[in-house]
Amino acid sequence: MMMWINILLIPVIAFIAIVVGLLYAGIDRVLAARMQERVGPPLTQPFLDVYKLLIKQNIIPGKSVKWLFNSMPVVCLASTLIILFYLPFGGFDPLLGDNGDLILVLYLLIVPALAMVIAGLSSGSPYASVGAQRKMIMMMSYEFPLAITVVSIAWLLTTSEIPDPFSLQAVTGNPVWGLVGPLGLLGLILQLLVLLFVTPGELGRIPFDVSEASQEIAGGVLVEYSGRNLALFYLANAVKAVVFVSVIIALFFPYGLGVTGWAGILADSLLFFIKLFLLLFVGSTFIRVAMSRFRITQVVYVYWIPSVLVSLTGLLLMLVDTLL
Amino acid sequence: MNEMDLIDGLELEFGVNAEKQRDRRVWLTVEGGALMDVLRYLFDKGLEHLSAISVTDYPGDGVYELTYHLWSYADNFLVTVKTKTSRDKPAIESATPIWGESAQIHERELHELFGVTFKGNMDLTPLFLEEWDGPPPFRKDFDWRKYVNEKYYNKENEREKPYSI
Amino acid sequence: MIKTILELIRNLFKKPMTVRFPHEQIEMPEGFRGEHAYEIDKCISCGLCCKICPNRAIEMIDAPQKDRDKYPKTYPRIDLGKCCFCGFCEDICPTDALKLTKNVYLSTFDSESVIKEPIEK
Amino acid sequence: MSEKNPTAYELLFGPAHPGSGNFSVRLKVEGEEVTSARADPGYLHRGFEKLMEYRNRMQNSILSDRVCVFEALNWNLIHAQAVDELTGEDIPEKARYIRVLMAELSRIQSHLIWYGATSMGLGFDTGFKVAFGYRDYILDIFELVTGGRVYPAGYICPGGVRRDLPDSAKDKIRGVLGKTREMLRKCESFEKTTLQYRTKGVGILDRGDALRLGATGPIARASGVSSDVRSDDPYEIYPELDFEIPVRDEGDAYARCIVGRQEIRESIKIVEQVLERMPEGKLDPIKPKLANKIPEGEVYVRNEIARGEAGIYMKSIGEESPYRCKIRGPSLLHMIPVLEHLLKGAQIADVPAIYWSLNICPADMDR
Repeated sequence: MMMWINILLIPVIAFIAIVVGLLYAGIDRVLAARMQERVGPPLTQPFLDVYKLLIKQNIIPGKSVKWLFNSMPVVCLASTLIILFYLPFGGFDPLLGDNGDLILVLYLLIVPALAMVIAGLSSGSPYASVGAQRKMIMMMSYEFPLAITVVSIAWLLTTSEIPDPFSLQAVTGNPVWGLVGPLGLLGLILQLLVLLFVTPGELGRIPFDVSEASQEIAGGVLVEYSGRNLALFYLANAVKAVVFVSVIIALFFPYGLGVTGWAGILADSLLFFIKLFLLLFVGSTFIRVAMSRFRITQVVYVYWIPSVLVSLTGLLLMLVDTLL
Repeated sequence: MNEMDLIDGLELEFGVNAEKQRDRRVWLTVEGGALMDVLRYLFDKGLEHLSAISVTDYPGDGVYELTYHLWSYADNFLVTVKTKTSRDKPAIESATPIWGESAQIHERELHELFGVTFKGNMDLTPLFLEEWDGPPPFRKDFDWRKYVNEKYYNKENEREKPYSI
Repeated sequence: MIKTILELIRNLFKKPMTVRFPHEQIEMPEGFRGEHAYEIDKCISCGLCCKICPNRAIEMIDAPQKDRDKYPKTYPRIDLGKCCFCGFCEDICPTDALKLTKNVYLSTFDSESVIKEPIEK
Repeated sequence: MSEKNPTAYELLFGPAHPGSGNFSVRLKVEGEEVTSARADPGYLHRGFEKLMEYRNRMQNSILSDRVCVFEALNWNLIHAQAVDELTGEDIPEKARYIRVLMAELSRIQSHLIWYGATSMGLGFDTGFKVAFGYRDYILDIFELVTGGRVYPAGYICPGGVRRDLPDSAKDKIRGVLGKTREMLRKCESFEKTTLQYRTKGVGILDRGDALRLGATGPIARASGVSSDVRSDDPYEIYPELDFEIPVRDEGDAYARCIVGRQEIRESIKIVEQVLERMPEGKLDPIKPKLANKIPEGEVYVRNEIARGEAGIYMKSIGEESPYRCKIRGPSLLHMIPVLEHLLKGAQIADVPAIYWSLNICPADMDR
């Protein structure tokens, strides 16, 4: 019975996620505009953009591998949405929570990026292939600090003798802040910072938008996309912001208000969205406005050396904290 | 070194009569054959900066007049060297051995717009015009009004009529 | 780093530089060079505006048939599509019959409407 | 070199590219490295030199606006100077002050565009938008003084200026200078996270190359060539003004940005001095005239515009229109020899940084 309700809820959640993603895209643009001393577009602008893209002609370049070129936007959006069902979203528990864990989420997070790589390589444009190469390099760079952070959380849960530490119920059921002492707290803050720094990379925003870098390679992986296909990528990107920040929330801020019933779900959802927007503001909008694009070599450097070092320091602090 | 020293030096070395137009402006005219030597001499005297090369067309006399505008960073004055070449088969030594790329690009432009051949300049591919089939467009006898009228204007268009007169 | 953050946060709460154009607009100063205002009764048909116009946007034409009696001479017809709004016609006009106004809302979908006839047909 | 290198391909940087102007560069690329670059200009060729042979001096001063959109007033000034030198007319003292005032304001706005465009090339949107926003305050001044925001329509014309300075202009200009200082403060606060790590050590042009390739203006000054037409070959009232010439020795893109910014400061200083010393009294506006012959003669005038050295060679044979008018823009040399030289061996990611740090304007190259 529960299973069937869950399956029915899937399109609802997907719809909500898309709306929230686009809404945040609108808020992001207004906030960025205000920080740049502009008025900015209306909040509905992303919806209008998607609508416009959907009614535009879908041009497929002659040199492309057509079936790959057409299927990758769908794969990208679908895989992004699937991750959502493994995560607690709003006031709801994870819909497919019983069937997957953090490791699966980590793997699934790679799929949209891979879809973009394949999309770029299949479109048969030199700009797109440069973009695809850059995207691959970037994936390899940001996965490492991300993995360290997630694993260290799971390790923390293991040492606290919580069963099944990689499952999402365990993670969301036991807020990590309660499991550590002062040193561990510092370690956790470092981990959170690293995760926030990975956010723009994962989302492909400035300063990590090297794969799309419109001033360098004219839009990179997406250069040949138009119309419906571009709209799907646009949606996937908007949803991915929600998804990735939901992971951060699940790992670090799984708190609810503790009210039961429908009112509780509603209140929790509201709280969730506030957390979501705040984290996105710090992790994406603010960094985007304050920085300029990295070179690809700099991307690799910042993720492999400083981020990994900070991440490992955090882990070490947590280790010391447990030993004490 | 100031302008007067240079004028004396040119007189002594090449027998050319340079003239001071106003402060920091020296003008001189040389024969085509002596041009390279004079330019080399001027470069050695510190006129390191080739500000511009220009061509003026005199269809009446059948000549092109080339002007080289040289600036000295050290002594702050401008020397303009004028020389003439035939209009029918305009050809002159290139200044690229002296000023390098900066002369090269000016010569490339003039080759395209006036049809002057600069001997010794390796790269004289057209810069601005694409698929140009007419004569060099900046010559005085090139009737661009007629060319444009025939090639581009729409005879039917009422609004383009004033341009055809 | 701190400076950047402070600057951006300050910007966030400042009044933006841009204005929401159709709803509000910045004031246009006196002497702006916009659309022409032409007073046919002041015009002496000297044709100076036609001669000085760098873009040949002004053409001296006869008045329409019905007004021929009242206006027997030639009058400037201005093609705003060719006009560069330099204001030479205003400067050279001996009787101030041609003047530039502050009207800049000249974009149109109709290519005919960019031609300003001296007398409305 | 293998015959067919799978990682080698050709990229077009421009003309329809978000990171370029109306100008294209063909890049031969291997992986991320540019092996050779070939500039391909001509998208904005309008043949001004030829057109000027058919128009009289006032009409030409309107044409001179359009040589470079972003520096219309500077080009007005240099054209006016060329004609003035031929006619030998005396320019009223106040007109000379207004000319310098407008030319310096134009220089400031051009440098703001430079900063904005460089930021845009580096993916720093904020700098782009802030710079263009503050530039609009200067355009407001242009609108007030000349009657047009971007095109002054030959405001600085042979014989003086087309209109007197409005009474309210002085205070407004002082206000705008304050705004520009605020902008500079902002630029500096953004420096560390943006310009510095992308432009330091990128596109190094050493002194010898700068001379050989014909770099002028801020590009040459960033490579250690201390030369400024305003002080070396002074025109208008520059000899009476007190200003410095910023020079740096590094020659990289960062040095060029810094020189550009310091030049804004110097220009602000100049504008303040000009406002202070501006003679009182009414100025007769210059009206266009028909049958206004330019006396016989030939001149070459040089001017320092924001992008470098500009020159006009004008030859007149005593007709209304000049017999020949050669326009020498700074961008022709910056865009072709200098750019091709700097792009060789650069990373793709640095192409926009190098491209925009040269402060190039396709319009004045193609003319």
